[in-house]
Formats: sequence, structure tokens, C-alpha cells
Amino acid sequence: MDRQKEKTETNGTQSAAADPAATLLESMMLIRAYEEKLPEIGIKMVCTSVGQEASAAGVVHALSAEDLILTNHRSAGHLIARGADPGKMLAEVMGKSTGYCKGKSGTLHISIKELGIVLTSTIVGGELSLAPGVALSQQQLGRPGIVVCFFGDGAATEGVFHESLNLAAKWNLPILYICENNQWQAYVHRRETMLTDHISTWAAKYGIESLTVDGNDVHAVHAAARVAVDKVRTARKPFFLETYTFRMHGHMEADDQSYVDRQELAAWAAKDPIQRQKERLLREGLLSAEVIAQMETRVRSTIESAVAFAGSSPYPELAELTTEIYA
Amino acid sequence: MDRQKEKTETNGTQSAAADPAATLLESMMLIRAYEEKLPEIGIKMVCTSVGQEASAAGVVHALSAEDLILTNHRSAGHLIARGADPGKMLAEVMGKSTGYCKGKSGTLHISIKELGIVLTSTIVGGELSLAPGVALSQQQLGRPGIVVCFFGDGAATEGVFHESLNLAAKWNLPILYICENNQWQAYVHRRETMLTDHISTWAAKYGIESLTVDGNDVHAVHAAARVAVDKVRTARKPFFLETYTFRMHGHMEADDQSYVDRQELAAWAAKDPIQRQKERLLREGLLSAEVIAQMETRVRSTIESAVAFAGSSPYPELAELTTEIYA
Amino acid sequence: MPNVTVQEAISQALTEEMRRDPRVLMFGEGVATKRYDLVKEFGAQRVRNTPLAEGIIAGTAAGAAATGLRPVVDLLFSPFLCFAMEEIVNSAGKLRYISGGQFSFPMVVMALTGAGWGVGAQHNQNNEAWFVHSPGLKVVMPSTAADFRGLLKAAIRDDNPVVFFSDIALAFESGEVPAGGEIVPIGKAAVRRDGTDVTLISYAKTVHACIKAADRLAEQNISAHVIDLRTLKPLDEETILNAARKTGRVIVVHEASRMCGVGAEVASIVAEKAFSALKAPVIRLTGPDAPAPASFPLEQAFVPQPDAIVEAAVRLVNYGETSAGDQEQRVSLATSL
Amino acid sequence: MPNVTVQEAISQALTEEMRRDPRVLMFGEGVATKRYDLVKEFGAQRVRNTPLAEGIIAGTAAGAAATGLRPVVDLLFSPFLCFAMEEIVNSAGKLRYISGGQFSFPMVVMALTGAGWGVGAQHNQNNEAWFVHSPGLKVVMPSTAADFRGLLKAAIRDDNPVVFFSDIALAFESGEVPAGGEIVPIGKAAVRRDGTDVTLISYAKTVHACIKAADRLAEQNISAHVIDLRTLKPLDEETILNAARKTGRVIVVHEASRMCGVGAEVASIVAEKAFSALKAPVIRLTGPDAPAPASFPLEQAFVPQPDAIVEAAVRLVNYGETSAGDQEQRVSLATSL
Ligand SMILES: Cc1ncc(C[n+]2csc(CCOP(=O)(O)OP(=O)(O)O)c2C)c(N)n1
Ligand SMILES: Cc1ncc(C[n+]2csc(CCOP(=O)(O)OP(=O)(O)O)c2C)c(N)n1
Ligand SMILES: [Mg+2]
Ligand SMILES: [Mg+2]
Repeated sequence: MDRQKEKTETNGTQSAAADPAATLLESMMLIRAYEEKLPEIGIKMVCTSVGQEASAAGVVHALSAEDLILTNHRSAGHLIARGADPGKMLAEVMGKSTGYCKGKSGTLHISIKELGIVLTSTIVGGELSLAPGVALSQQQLGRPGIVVCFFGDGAATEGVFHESLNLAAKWNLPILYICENNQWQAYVHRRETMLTDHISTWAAKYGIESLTVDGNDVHAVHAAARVAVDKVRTARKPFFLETYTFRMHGHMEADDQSYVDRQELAAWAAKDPIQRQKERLLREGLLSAEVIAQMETRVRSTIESAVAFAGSSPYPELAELTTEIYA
Repeated sequence: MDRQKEKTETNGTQSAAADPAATLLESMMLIRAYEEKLPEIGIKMVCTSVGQEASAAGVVHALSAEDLILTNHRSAGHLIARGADPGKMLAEVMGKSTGYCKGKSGTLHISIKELGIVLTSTIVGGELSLAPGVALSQQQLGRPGIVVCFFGDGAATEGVFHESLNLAAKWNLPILYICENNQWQAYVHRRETMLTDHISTWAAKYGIESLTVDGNDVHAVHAAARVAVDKVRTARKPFFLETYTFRMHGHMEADDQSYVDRQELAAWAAKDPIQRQKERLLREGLLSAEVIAQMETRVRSTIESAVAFAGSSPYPELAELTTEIYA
Repeated sequence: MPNVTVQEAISQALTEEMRRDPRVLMFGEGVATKRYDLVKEFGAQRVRNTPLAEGIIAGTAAGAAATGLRPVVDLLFSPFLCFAMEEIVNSAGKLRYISGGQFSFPMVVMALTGAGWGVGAQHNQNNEAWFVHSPGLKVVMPSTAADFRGLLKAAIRDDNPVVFFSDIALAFESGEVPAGGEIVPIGKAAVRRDGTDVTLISYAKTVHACIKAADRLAEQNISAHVIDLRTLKPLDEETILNAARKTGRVIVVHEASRMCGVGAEVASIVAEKAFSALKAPVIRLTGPDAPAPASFPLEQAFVPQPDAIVEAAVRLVNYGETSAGDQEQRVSLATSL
Repeated sequence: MPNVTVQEAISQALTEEMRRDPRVLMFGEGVATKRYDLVKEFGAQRVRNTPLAEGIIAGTAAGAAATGLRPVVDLLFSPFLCFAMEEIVNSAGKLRYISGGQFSFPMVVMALTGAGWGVGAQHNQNNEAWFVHSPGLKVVMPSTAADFRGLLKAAIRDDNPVVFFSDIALAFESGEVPAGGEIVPIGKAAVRRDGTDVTLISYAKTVHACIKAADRLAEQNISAHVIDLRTLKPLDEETILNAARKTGRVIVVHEASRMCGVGAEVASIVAEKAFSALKAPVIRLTGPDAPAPASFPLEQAFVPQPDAIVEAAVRLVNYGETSAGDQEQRVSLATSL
């Protein structure tokens, strides 16, 4: 148990290989706790990934420290799984000077160079347009790391999706594309935007190997991601992994999603990735209810500290308005 | 023979069904004669479709008068096959006021509303971005015509290709996409830009039926186009036809294409669509050498008149600089 | 006159124009979800959700406009127009001219713009000047509920591509709107205050800052004339020049960044065509040449405020009392946000 | 000093910078084909052809720049930048600020611009003002072979995104270029003629029209001061203002359309900061607010010509001799192309 507890406290840049189950669970719990805290403290203009935590935790815990991540507007899970400090994240969301981007980014574009979260674009498709260049740097400068690019099913309908995948395929760029197919694109259901059901079938045509995985099963995601990461790292060419999941909250917290079909929502609620993982671990005797309770306490206290830190942090000086525009 | 001769003189808006062989041949000959005349008279900043005439003639002669065409920078074949007056085309290329667009377009963007050539964009991909809207008009206004959109293999790598096809598929828009895959994208070989060989495989994934046809065999193109047009007209949804061919001249006439592999060029020269069609018709006894010679005479005289007309036409008045900007 | 919000005014304009003309249709990301009332009244064919792809939304509008429809598209936030520049600028703006007048492009592109929601630089950039600079387009950016309604109706009836910007900060503001179908003509500025000492020229949210500034200036016995441009292209030169000649002192105010902004255009027109009437430098008060910050206090500071306008106006009115060079420096100070 | 063409000057700059710094690489549609000499010297990894997709070319440059490379991309003709606005403006221009300074974007985007080849409106639009208006970018647009070389080298060494425009009409022009590795600093305008009566401010091909006009004006004993901006962002305000104050008369000349163009910015700066020195209206001579025609005589007429500049300068010098209002009208006449 001690070894396991140690594991759960390491950050996501470490492989969860040795005993991933607990790590993955606690990572998901932390993401959930962080995101559910936001509306509680009045932050509603924020896109949460509630219900999609398995995708973030499963993929990010399959990465090494030298790998680089690009992500989008629904990024909190990726950042937390990577080991980001929820306090500095929350400070950023609140526009405080202690945030990862000094409050200039706000909720939507948090990047964290020290953790290899190189760019976050809230232009849907922005991460797809930047990813090949990041991978080109890895290729040209002979760096071992690969590039992981998170984006949604909506981003897949932007033209730049096509351009990004085609270039990555042709130039053999080491990119792991992760399409979080959560069935919604803001206020539009995925079915209203395409005839196909799986984005992975689109990727295949560029000559990129692809796979769809149950995005609500953290084990399945993690296993698939480990294989995918390995392929990209070894073959130095792109791989495409679609995590099939569901956006459980509105597009933003302020969105009551009255337009979402209640049955569809209920069906997916039954597949909640955290509940599933808890039940599985208990069932298989890998974790005790007591250890889970300890995790819950730890997570709660982390989030409380984060709220305290962010809340008491100052806003940036007005002079910051025009700094860091040019290098 | 008389009936046939009559046929060859009708314009491309008529179906070449009854006896298409001669019509298609003469149409290709007229395109070739027009395009080869341009550098002869000093016009070199122009993109010709020499070697690709079968694609233009085969497709356009499968259309009805109510169908609408969008095309690109390499459009002379499409226009001539549709029955455009080479004189007014040449006048436009020379920037004369008698040109189809009063000289404002020049060589690259000739559109001819009266012939249903609704828009020509020389932004590669422009035609792809406009086509769904044109088809939407047909759909909303209950018009019977379909929309044909010509573009190259290069345009297929622009993001808007992806957006156009996906929207057309989802909205059931009556568009016949014609990808003239001529192996080159200006100074770049198609192979340098994609791992796949056929663009038609890309179309299929959007849920659009697709087919590749030998673009240097006018019979094959015409037969495929007739089937395709029929499907679009009946099913009111898109179809994708790739005409696999080769650009025999440089990107523009001014381009000596020193970068093109001589063997590849020679291999395709052996498949010249006009020569092939002549030989076949002679071999099968469908046309006599004499009739072909008559065609040649007719074509030559049409082009000579065109040159005379365009050459003697005036340039636009300077006041034209700022007219027709706003409606 | 009924009091309605800007959002309601926009809805009214859309509904009325769709009723009037069956060729009008609307589409965009979430349009059918968010404007479900329109779907109910006009059906799913005329009010559509689209895939998430701004380029093809705008391109489809242009193709449809050229062939008989009158599309209105919603591209959400102004920075997303970056994905549709080709279709708006190269196609809709130019293809009429290129075709020698064969086609026209009656279409409206809508987008939210500006500071106010703390959404950061990739959702907030005032890029209206790009479209003013581009040929063949019209650009509209109202500041009152009545103008939102009247100008959107005019835009839908216009036979040319109109880019229609809605300042985010105004979405929930309300104002009196005439009950009938009043059209506000494109190309006409409005005089919001009549004054004699200094002219404040603005559009969108900063019009309200100018009006507030005018009130405060009045307390100091400075009479400010306030112009709301409303349409940025074509610009109403006559109203601008009349106002400039009347007061001899001009301040242009907007949130967009300064270099090559609409303020530059207005100031240049004044410096050229009202030169002899000028009693002081023409100055611009604008947002900084910076990406828009998300942080609340920074975002607030991004927007020109009434205080700064008052200060600049006072300096302009006092201009000429001491040596000129010195004055210019002091006047300019006020403009460097 | 050797005489080289603008094209050669560009090649020299690329070659020298790629030799100096292994992080510099270049890609674009046809770059490897057209610059085969670079492929031979630096290998196929550093000089690449790309698929036909401007968005991903620019996006790839931005991603690479953020993570250790110094890419130069060729997007061919300026209207094609429309397909790359998102990547240039929203990513390269803003992500440094958004990230709180964590990343920088040392990259160069090259494009041809302007009239001269009769290629029509979809290949010819002078849209440099868009990028001047956008935060976080630099914009360069030289007029001489030496500046093409020196400024391109400076752009490649700059740690920020630089949009580098080459006026098509200058491609085959030649000029003296210093043999060494001289850098021309970004942000410094050049005085091309020293004069006392009227200041002509321009950039790119119309600098040469201004120089011709200055020669003709000299014959009429009018001494023209000619400024070549070279860099459009950041603008060299000091040189502009010195020149404006020196002569008190300013004409800004460019081919781009007038509304919200660089001329508007320059005129506004002058009207604000050199107001007391002005003896006459600040005027702009620009291309028309029209898509660019392909027809040769129309395309020629599109570009401001020396004659028009001479005429405007003469009017400005004579300004003030009759009644002011009347004069302004006569001055303005000259500017309405
Ligand atoms: C270019 C662009 N268009 C539209 C938006 C507005 N927007 C933000 S998120 C979103 C939906 C994205 O859907 P998807 O990519 O599936 O990601 P999800 O939100 O489902 O995680 C939209 C339309 C945007 N930010 N950028
Ligand atoms: C957006 C855009 N990018 C680049 C160009 C320059 N250009 C004109 S044609 C062409 C090649 C087009 O290739 P393809 O689509 O295969 O058509 P083809 O010329 O082979 O018929 C290029 C790069 C352009 N006109 N528009
Ligand atoms: Mg989604
Ligand atoms: Mg091709």
C-alpha cells in the first residue's frame, strides 16, 4: 500500500506502469473535484470535461517527461493529469498574476512550458495547426519526445484537421492525435455535422494508423495510449486515437444544456468513468474503500488549498496590459 | 454523317448522348487549338490544360443546360466544352472590354453566367468553398439543375476541401465534384503532398460515393460522368469523380517545367487523349480521316476568328477601374 | 416606444426579414439551437446548424448569395473570422468586380466583438478595420438597440456583402426601438449630442463612453458634439466633416487597436478635408496595440474610458494657450493608453 | 558595390542566414523546386515543398518557432494569406502574450504583393495594413535590393513573427547591395531625398514614384523630402515626424487602398503630433478602393503615378494663397484616384 500511495502522488509525467490503477483513479478524481469546484465558487464561463476524465488521465499518464502536449479549450483534465498545480490553474482562470500565464490567458488558453504543455489554443483547430510544427522541432532537433495533440470532434470538421493530418503523415511527424469525441460541438450534436460516427475512420485515409477506444474506460484508454505512444516514439510517424466519450455538462458551466436529449445523457451517466473505475478496483480487490476515502480527502484538501491560493492572489498590475507582446 | 456533323456543332450544354464520339473529339480539338494558340501569340501567364481535354469534354458534355459549373484557374477546357466563345474568352485573357468579364478578370477567373459557369475562383480551393452554396440555392429554390465543381489534386489538400465535402454530404447537396488529378500542383508533384494516390479514396470517407476514371480516355470519362450526373440529379446528393490525368505543359505557359521527370512526361504523352480518340474512331470506322480533317479546319478557323476578334477589341475605359464593385 | 435589449432587437430583425423575404436563410454553428424560435417559424431548411468550419460557412453563404438566396451567417466571435477571410474577402468582396458585374453577393456575416466577457485574445479582437480596408464589403457596427435592429434589416436587404459586428458589451443593454419596421440606412452616422467645442467620434461601446464624457464635460462648460459612426464602410464623410468643421477639435475613440484602425481613417479624412477649420491636433483614443487580456482589471483597462476622453477633450480645448510644441506633447500624452 | 536584383538579394539573405544558423529552415508550396540551390546546400530536411495548404504551412511555422526552430515560409501571393490569418494573427501574434511570455515566435512569413503582373484581384491585394493593425506582429516591405537583403536578414534574426512583403513590380529591379552581411534594422525608415518644401512618405514600389516626382518637382524649384518607411510595424515615428515638421507639408503615397491603410496611420500620426508645424492638409495618394483589375491599362491606372504626386505637391505648396475652404477642395481633388 505504501508503494501505491507514493505512486499516486507522483505527477503525470511519470508512467503509471507499475501500478496504474490507483494513479489513474486519483488523477480522475482530482480533475473532477477541480472542475466541479469552479461553478461552486461562481466561475461559469468555463468549459469542463466532467465525464471525460478517463481520456485525459489515461492518455497523459502514458507519456514521458520529454513529450510535449498541445490542447484546447477543454484542457483542465490534460493539465491536471500532467501534474499541473490546481492553485496556479485556478489563479489563471481567475485572471490572477500568480496564474500559469500571469492572468493574461484566463480559463481558455493555459499553457505550462515547464510541464511540456507547449501551447493551448482556444481557436478550435488551433492546436491541430500548431502540432506539426512542434513535431517538426522534435524531428529537426533530434529530440526523443513525441507530441500529443488533444482536440474534439468539432475540431475534426475544421479544414485545418485535414491539413494537419495530411502533413503529419507525409512528413512522418511524431504526433499522437487524440480526438476526444464527446458527441457535442458546443450547441450542435456531432450527428448534425457529419455522416460518419467515428473520426478515426477519417484519419485512416491519410495513411495514419488509427483506433477508437471506449473513452469512459480509463484502463482501455491507458492501454491503447501506451501502445500508441510506443508506436509514435519508435516509428516516428503519427498515430490517431479517438476516445469515444460524452460531455456531461453544458458547453460552458453557464450552459444549462436544455437542448441535450435526457435519455442520451442518462445512458452516458451510467458509464461514468470514475464510478466505473472505483467499482472495478473494489470488485477486483485492488483498492479498499478506505484507500479511496483517503484519496477523496487528499483531493479535497488539494482543491481547498488551490481555492485559497487563487482567491488570495493579486490581480496583475495594469502595466501588464502591454508587456510580453514582443520578445 | 450529316446528323453527326450537326451534333458536333451544338454546344456543350446539350447531351452528346446520341452520337457523342465526334462531339467529344471536336470539343477536345477546339480546346487544344485554343490553348496552344495562346503562347503562340505571346500569352504565357496562363495555365493550360493540354493533355487533360478528355476530362473537360467528357464531363461537360454530360451536363444539361440547367446545371451550373464552378471551376478554377485551369478552366479553358471546361468553358469551351460548355460552348463558350473562344473570341470572348481570348478577349478576357487579353484584358479587353469585349471579354466575358469586361477585361477585369483576365485569364484566371472567367465566369459566364449565361452558360451557367457561375463562378471561377483562382484561389485554389475557392471553387470548393463556393460550391455548397450554389447547390444550396438549387435545393432551396427547388431548381432541377445540379452543380459541377472542377478542381485539382492540389485543391484537395486545402482544408476547405474537407469542409466542402463534409457539408455537401451532410446537407445532401446536389454536387458533382470533379477532381482533375493531374499529378502536379504548380511546382510540386502530387506525391510530395500526400501518401495516397487517389483523391477519390478521401471522398469516400465522408459518405460520398466516389470513383476514379482514366482521365485520358474521353469515352471512359464521359460514360462515368453520365452515370455520376444521373446519380446526383436523382438522389440529390453529392458524387465524387476523379479524372486521373497529367498536366502536359508547365504550370503556366511561361514555365519550362525543367523540374518534371522526362520519363513520366513521355509515358503520359503516349496516352494523349485526342490522339487516342482519333485512333479509336478511325479504327472502329466511326469517323473518316476526311471528317477529322474537316474538324481540324473548322477548329482552326474558329480560333483564327477568335484571335482577330480579341486582338481588335479595345481595352476598357479607365473609368471601369471603379465600376461594378458594389451592386 | 418599447424598450428591448440588443439581443432582442437582433432577433426581431431576423424574424421580420425572414418573414418578408423567403430567400433569406440563416446558418452557423449552433444557430438552430440558439434560435430555435426561428426554426419553429421558418423550418429546419431555412435555419440550420452547421459543422464547425467557418470557411465553408462563409463560402456557402457567398455561393448561395451569387445564385439567388440571401444568407445570414453567424460566425460567433470576431477572431474566428480569420478562418473565413478567403471566402469573405477574396470571394464575396471581389467576385462581383472580377466577373464584370455578372454576380452580386447579398449576404450578411455576423460576429461578436470586443471586451467585456473576459474571454481573452483568441475570442476578442476588434478586427473591423480589416474589412473596411478590403474592397467590395460594407461594415456595420451599431451602438443602440434601435440601430442593431434597423441596420441588421438594412444589411439583409443590401445587395452586397455586409459584415455586421455586435459589440459583446452591448448584448444585454436595452434601448427604445420603434415598433414598426424602421430601417436604419447603411452609410449614415448619427449625431448623439449636439455641441460646439469638441467633436467626439466613435462607434459601438465607446459611443456610450463618449456620451458619458460629454455629460461630464458639460459640467465644466465644455460642449461636446458626439458622432456615432454606426456604419464603418461606407463612412459618412459628410457628417464627420461637418462636425469637425463645426468644433475645430476632433477626438476619435474606439476600442480596436490604433495602427490602421478606423480612427486612423477618420483622423486622416479630417486632417485632409477639414484642415483649415482645425484648432488643435486630431487625436485618437484607442485600445492598446496588444492582444486582449482575460484578466478582469486588465480587460477593463483595455477599453477607452470616459475619464480619458474628458481629459483629452480638456487638453484640446486648452490647446494653443502655451507654446505649440509643448501642447502637442501634452495632448498626445492623453492618447497613449 | 555589386549590383543585384531584388530576387538575388532575397536569395542571398536566405542562404547567408541558413548558413549562419542551423535552426533556420524554409518551406512552402514549391520552395524546394524553385530554390533548388538551397536544397543542394542545406538538404531536403531544411528546404521543403509542402502540400497546397497555407493554413498548415503558417501553423507549422508557428509551432516550430515556439519550440526551437526559426522557420521562413513562403505563402506566394498576398491574397493567399487569407487562408493563414488564423495561424498568423491568432497564434503567432497572440500566443506569446496569452502564455504570459512563456513562448516566442521567431518566424518569417513571405508573400508577393501588388500590381504589375496582371494577375487580377485574387492574386493581387495589398493587405499589409491588416497585419499592421494586428498585435504582436512586425511588418516589413522594402523598396530596394539592399533593403530586401538587409531586412530579410533582420527578419530572420528577429525573435518575433515578421510578415515580409515583396512588391511584385520590384522583383527584377536591381540595385547596389553591400557585399558584407549588412543588416538593415527593422523599425528604421530611410530618407531617400533630403528636401525642404514637401515631404513624400511611401514604401515599396511607390517610393520610386515619389523619387521620380521629387526629380520633376526639383525642376519646378520645389524641394521634396522623400521617406521610405521600409518597416510598417513598428513605424519609425521619429523619422516621420522630423520630416513632417521640417517641411510642414505631407503627402503619403501607397498602392494599397486608402481606408484604414498605412497612409491613414501616417497621416494621423502627423495630424496629431506635428500639427503645429503643418502648413497644409495632410493628403494621401493611394490605389482605389477596388479589387485589382487584370487588364493591363486598368492595372497601370491602379498604381499612384509620379504625375499625380507632382500635381498634389504643387497644390500643397500653393496652399493658403487663396481662401482656405476652396484650397482644401482643390488639394483633395488630386487625391481621389
Ligand atoms: C474557430 C472556432 N470556432 C468556434 C469556436 C467556438 N467554440 C468553442 S468550443 C466549440 C465546440 C468545440 O467542439 P469540439 O471540438 O468537439 O470540442 P468540445 O467542446 O466538444 O470538447 C465551439 C464551437 C471557437 N472557439 N473557435
Ligand atoms: C490558395 C492558393 N494557394 C496557392 C495558389 C497558387 N497556385 C495556383 S495553381 C496552383 C497549383 C494548383 O494545383 P491543382 O489544384 O492540382 O491544380 P492544377 O494546377 O494542377 O490544375 C498553385 C499552388 C493559389 N492560386 N491559391
Ligand atoms: Mg466535442
Ligand atoms: Mg494538379
